[in-house]
Amino acid sequence: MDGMILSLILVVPLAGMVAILLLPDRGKLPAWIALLDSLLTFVCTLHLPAHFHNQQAGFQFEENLPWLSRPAIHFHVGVDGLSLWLVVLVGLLAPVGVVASWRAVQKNSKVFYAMYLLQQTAMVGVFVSLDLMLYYGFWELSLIPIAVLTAMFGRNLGDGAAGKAALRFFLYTFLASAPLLVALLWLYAHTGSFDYATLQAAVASGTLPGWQLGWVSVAFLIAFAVKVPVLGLHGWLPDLFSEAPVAIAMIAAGKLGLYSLIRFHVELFPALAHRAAPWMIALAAIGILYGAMLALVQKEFWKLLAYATIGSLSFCTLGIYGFTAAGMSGAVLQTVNEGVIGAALFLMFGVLYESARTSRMADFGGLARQTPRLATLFTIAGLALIGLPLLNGFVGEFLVLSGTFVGVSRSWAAIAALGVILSAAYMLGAIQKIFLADGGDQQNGQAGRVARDLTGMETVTVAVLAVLMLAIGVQPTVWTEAMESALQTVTHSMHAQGATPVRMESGTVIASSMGGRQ
Amino acid sequence: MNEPMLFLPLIALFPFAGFLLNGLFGSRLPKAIVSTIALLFPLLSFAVVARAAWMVHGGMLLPVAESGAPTWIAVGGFHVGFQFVLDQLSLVMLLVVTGVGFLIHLYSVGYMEHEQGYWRYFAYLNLFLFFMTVLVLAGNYLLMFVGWEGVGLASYLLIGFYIDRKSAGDAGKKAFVVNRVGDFGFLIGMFLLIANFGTLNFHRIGTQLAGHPAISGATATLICLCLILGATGKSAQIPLYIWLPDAMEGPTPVSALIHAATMVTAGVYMIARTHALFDLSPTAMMVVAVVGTATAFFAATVAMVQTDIKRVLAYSTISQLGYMFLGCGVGAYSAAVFHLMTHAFFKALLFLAAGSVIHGLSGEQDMRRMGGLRKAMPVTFWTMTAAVLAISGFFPFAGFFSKDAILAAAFQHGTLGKALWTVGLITALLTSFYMFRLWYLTFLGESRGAAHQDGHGDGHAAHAHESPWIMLLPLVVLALLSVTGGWIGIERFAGFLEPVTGQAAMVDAGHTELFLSVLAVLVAALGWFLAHLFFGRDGEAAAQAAQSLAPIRRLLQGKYWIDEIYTALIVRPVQWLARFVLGWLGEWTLVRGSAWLMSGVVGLSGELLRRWQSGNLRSYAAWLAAGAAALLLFALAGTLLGLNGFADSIHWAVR
Amino acid sequence: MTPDLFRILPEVILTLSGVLVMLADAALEPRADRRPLGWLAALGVTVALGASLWQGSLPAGTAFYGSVQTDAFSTFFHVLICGIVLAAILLSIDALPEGQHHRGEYFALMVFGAVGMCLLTSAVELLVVFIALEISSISTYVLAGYRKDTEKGPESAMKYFLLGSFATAFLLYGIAMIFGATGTTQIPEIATLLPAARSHTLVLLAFALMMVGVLFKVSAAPFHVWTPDVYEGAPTPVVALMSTAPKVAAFALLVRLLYGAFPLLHALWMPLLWIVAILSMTVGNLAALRQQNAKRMLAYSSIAHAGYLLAALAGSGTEPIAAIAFYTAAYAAMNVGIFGLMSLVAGTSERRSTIADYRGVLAESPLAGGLMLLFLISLIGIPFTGGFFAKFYSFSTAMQGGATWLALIGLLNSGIAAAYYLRFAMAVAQPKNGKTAPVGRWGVATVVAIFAAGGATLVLGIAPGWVLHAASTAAQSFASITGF
Amino acid sequence: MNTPVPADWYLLLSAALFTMGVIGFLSKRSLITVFMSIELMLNAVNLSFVTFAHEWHAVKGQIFVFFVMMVAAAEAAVGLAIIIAIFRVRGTLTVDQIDRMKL
Repeated sequence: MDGMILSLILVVPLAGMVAILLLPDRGKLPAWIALLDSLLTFVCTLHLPAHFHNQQAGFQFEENLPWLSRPAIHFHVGVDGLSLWLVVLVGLLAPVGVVASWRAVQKNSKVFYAMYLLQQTAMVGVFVSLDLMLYYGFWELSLIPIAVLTAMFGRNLGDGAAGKAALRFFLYTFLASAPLLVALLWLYAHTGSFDYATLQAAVASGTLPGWQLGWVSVAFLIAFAVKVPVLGLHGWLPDLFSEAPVAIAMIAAGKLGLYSLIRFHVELFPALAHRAAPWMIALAAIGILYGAMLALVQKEFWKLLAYATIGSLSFCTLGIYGFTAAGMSGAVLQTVNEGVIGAALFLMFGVLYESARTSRMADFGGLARQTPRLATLFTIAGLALIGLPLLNGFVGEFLVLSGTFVGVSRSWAAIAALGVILSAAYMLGAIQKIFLADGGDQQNGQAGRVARDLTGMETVTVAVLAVLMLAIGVQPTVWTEAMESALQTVTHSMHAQGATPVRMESGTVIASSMGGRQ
Repeated sequence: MNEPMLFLPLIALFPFAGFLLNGLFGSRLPKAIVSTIALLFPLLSFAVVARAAWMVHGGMLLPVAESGAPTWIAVGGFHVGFQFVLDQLSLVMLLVVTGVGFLIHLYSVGYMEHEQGYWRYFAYLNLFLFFMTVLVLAGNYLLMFVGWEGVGLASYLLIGFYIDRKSAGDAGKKAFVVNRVGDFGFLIGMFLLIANFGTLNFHRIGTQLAGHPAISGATATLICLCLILGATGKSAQIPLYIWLPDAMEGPTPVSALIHAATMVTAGVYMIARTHALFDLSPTAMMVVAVVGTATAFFAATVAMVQTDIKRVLAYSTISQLGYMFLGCGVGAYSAAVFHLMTHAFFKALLFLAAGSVIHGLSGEQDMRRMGGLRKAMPVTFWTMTAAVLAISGFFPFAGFFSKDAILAAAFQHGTLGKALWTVGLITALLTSFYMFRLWYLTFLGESRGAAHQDGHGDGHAAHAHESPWIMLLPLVVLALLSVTGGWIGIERFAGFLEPVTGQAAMVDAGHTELFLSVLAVLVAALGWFLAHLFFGRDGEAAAQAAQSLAPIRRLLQGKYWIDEIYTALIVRPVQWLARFVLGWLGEWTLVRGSAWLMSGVVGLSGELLRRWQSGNLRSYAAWLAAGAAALLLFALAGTLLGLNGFADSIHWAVR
Repeated sequence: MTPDLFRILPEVILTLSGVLVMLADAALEPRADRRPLGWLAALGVTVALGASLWQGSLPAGTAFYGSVQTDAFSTFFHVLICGIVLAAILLSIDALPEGQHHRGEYFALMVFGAVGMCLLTSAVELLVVFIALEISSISTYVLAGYRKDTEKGPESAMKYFLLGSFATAFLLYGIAMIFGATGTTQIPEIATLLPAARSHTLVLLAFALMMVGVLFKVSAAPFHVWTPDVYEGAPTPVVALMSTAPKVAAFALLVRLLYGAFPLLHALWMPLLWIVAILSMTVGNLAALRQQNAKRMLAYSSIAHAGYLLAALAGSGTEPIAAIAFYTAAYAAMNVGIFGLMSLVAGTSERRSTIADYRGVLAESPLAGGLMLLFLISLIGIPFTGGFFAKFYSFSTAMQGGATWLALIGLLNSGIAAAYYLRFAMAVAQPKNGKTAPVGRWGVATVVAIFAAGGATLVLGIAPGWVLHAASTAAQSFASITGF
Repeated sequence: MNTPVPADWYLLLSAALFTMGVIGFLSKRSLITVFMSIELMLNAVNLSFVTFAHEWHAVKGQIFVFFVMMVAAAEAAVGLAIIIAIFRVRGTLTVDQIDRMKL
């Protein structure tokens, strides 16, 4: 079974898509098929952690079938500690997305759910493929459903804003991945294979010409940085979040880019990643404050969530490019956290938008009485986002910040830590404007927009996510153990580049950092 | 040696269970069940603490460490678990927290009887107890930080309990954000500890420091300053005190529990817990002492002119906390903790009594509309009197012993100590003045209740009714504690805490110590006399004094406009920076602008190329011919001029 | 020795079926429905397809005194061209308006065009090349102007005719020059006699002039100006044919000339093609950005694809030939598909011309909309579609030849291309609004043609193994015969 | 007695004819004249073919001329048909007015 599970996870959503396309588009039929199929995918993904040996280095559940001989492309998939939990995350978010769009999508839901399931395959494909060409295939494929669904099911279709947002999203990523393909071809021209392990060995062996390799790694970096998005390349996020349907927006940002940064930039080009690190750390630390401050002044909650996401994703980039054990595991954990929290917040904002038809926070007010379940679960998710201890956000943030502070640079860590204050300010501000008496419309008699409370299914979904947030917050070792073994190779290989990993426990004072930069 | 288990984790888990039960099912349960749950679990937790105290009394050696779950975070060599440690200091704190906590729960049953969201209130209260016990029992800084932010959350939820009132929501948000500023400092402090000690465990840090302190004074000061920032955030000292007065928006028992007895003392507890580090850096100690004294004096002045009874008590709490900081600052940690304990008793009592007064006057909080409640609410009156006497520092009451211990320790702490002592003494004077002012305005004189509203004679006094026994019982218990709390005496208390807080500088007995305590009592009496003068006999003395000091009065009433200054200096610039610099410059010009520019250029060139198709056949033919000509030139010129790489393959072309 | 006739069997069958269609058309009375003629033509082309497949099994060799050569290379292109013509005929069976009595010639012209194009791919004698080129061109000139009643039809035919013959004159003049320089018009002989050529300026002049003719046919950059107007004026099924089959044949001719006749001038035509490729890509993509008319936009996109194809020539060894072969196959599948769907969706009276008219097609009929999205995505070059693999293969060949910059420019260009393809896809995916017209009826023939094209696009994307194999054997056999 | 005219002269003449044809194509306004200039270019090519055939004493050149003439005839037929079609629809033959399709 182990040898087959990954291709099974890839095939199940496709099978669901085909089933939806064939069956008629009557009432909730496509939605039910999509829900059952996504739950089946989730169950399949759960098989992975059940049979995963944490200590065993390298990839597990590997499958390597030759696909094409001419350009040597193989259907080579495998999972290690790094991608294990991300695959499970995609599996988890699949049904959550379907529930989130249960009421929102009424007309031609057949196309919606077909594309949605295609998106799941593409994302799982990105996380599991070890052949760079296969990876590139899934990477590009994951753009289409997001763009098409935003254009078709976006919010304000009237003035074409949804179409523009979809186009902007697609072009940002597609233009950035053109140099990526050239870099891939260059590597293929010099090594004759797309296989991750051989490429890693070839780069490490130093046989490839130096300055060109530099450009190749820059091409890789930019392509992934756009997808994260790192500060400066984030033009597409606010528009997409305020236009895209909820199920799409919750999976569009973060996960793919961050995983690719670790796997195909830091692990593939250790020396060059080491050189790019100072810039990335600076961008990430500023990104945290940038996102948090902009979120502070937003009037619409979609834009607020967009800038909050930019802030929390910058945490992950900060962790990755610190190359410390704590920092990197923290970054991967934070990616999973951002996925879980983002999904919950998106679902609830979707409910608010769908019933009140407006995303201006001032229009709401005093909903805590009308929608108690929504208020409590929203507060829990909000607190998880701003990193309240015993919830998952805190563990990720603490690891990233402590890793950066101790191992990388104290000034950047301190600046990043300021984000903690701002995030509390904007999230509580949002909670107050929407749920508590914000005095907005209360005073002039017109009650805040009437919003419906969560339906049974939605409450169960968000409650499951909330329990997961608490579980990760209380026992993160279940998750970080697998991640740490996978990142062992990276943090040690970084050792060779002079960034000594932080030895915390031995009590000796380690103020090591990269080149003594404080 | 089979030490009997103390079940430390249960102390925390009981209130958590209460929170879960009330939180999940409270809305559907009748009030009686909700209150039983809410009272049962804190009582159980108090029972465990009492049993532990009894065991310690019976000769059990402390500290005892037990762990809830083995590991919490274990990444890259950094390992931290859910370790619960009980030692003398945390035992004292636990007794206070769970004891006073339970009493306030009891009181709340009466006070919150006819409030909407009854179950929600008790769920949050239990949640608070859970986080406070975790904070006190934590064996390492990270677990303490969990409690630290947890109590911040609970206070946010409870302050904002009245969800219909915008001011409550704002106050809750303000409290949490200001606390978060303090937590930022605490976080940086923790990182410094990890960087320098590799661990956050108190015991391991203690052993590393006891051995040969490898860290320099400067780093120690840096760490302490960060921790102090955290402490000022939580214990409402300058500069992060602004949230406490607004926190009075929450129900009164909340103010009693959180903003008087337990949460605000977390800062003092943390400093006492890391005294080993503070001892290493005299500058940090000096900062603590100065901040404490300044806050004490400042808060006392503002308290003098407050008209809302709860605001007076809030500023009084800030002032008393200033004293505790002064105690820590001069190294008398045990004195500070002693004052913490006694303060918990009489300040909780003050708040609860005020609550009972407000309850009696059905929501009236403005002292100018009170008066003459002495006969209407005798028990509240007598218990409140005990508390007022205790806080002013009259002889047999608890306040005298603990405040006197702190002032004595300060007195001996060199010249700076003497200066702090004098300010402390003046603050003691102000303290007794505003407390007796409150006392007179609330209970004595004739009722000014109705006079303002509709003019008929009887006013509040007539239909002010005494609170039910369930509210009065805690008052009486706390009154007893306020009286007897101090009799333990600082020597025995310091002796008990000695293994944790280290060797306290002993006060040289004999006449200086006696002289100081007599002076303290005289100062308290002077305060009472002034208050009597102004407010005892209502009339012209108070009025004409107010005229002469009008400018100062306005300054104090405006609370030195600190809030406005903060908003102007911090909040407005951040919002302006975010909206304009980042919003316009960052988003619109740089990010969007660059993308728009690029697409514009490409689009424009597209437009030009589109124009190229003029549709006229002859222009097409012209382009075709031009292309052909170019091709010919290229082919011929290329070879003749020998462009790069041309010459080699068709060398004979030149012939 | 296989008789000469077998070497040109497909062309013979096509000619016969064309004549048969003309005769049948004459036999039918004027008002009768011309649809069976279409089926007859389709049958003829299928038989020709089978013949060329069978021809593949014959050993490679020349016929008619070395004027026609059949090898794996020519078979690959024969099959491809017959496939395209078959699809075009099937598409036009349902697409052409009723009651036009002269529809018989339409199918005959298509078959005769096929004869010209097939011959072009196997001709190795410049004379035969010229004749084949003229046969295919003239039939497409007439087809372009087929909708005589509209204003645009005759105008597009006129432009195509005049500019086409103008370019052919240049080609002819080039052939004369090469004949003058080397005394022969046999491609293999030219290669051998080139070093001993009479005068070298004459050779270079000849090469340049011939390139003008061929690049015009391929619609590469400086010679592309005719494409948008002609595609806009011609009926959509004809555009499906015109944008693919002649271009495929022209590329086969280009390969024959470059690798067969002028291998020695490699250092001359390599940079030339670099420039033309970059020019075509950039002009094609940029001009299409602001294009509102759907057919004109796709015309520009075909110019850009010509650029991507030329980029493959930057490679070394036999890789470029295989890459070109594969790219033309994928390109043909995509274009036939998209134009077929546009003719179906626009209906017989072609009432949808601008992109805005295509708004809401996916909502109107999910099948047609979905397939349109598939073809557009393949044109953009999204993985798991033929388009992607074609571009990937073409640019990886260029990279192997060391042309990293060309590949980078090419891929950035396809990034820009994504913008206007997506604009079209977004319009199709938009929900319906007031003016979404009903989609045309799915005839049997159209279903077969479009699903064949769709299937080809997906197969070339997901399992391009066997087509790749066919392309590389074609390249091998071409190289072994011409011996470079 | 009269030495044969050297081959280059013929080539020059054919080149001249060819360029005149091109210029005619570009400058003429009427469709018919444009069409005639194409015929001129084809005949120029015929001339050069004949010259080279004579030069190389290969009959292939002359055969080529026949084919070119045959193709020119076919083109003429089709071209005139198209020109008539345009005239019937647009009523004019001046090239500059036939530009319905632009941009």
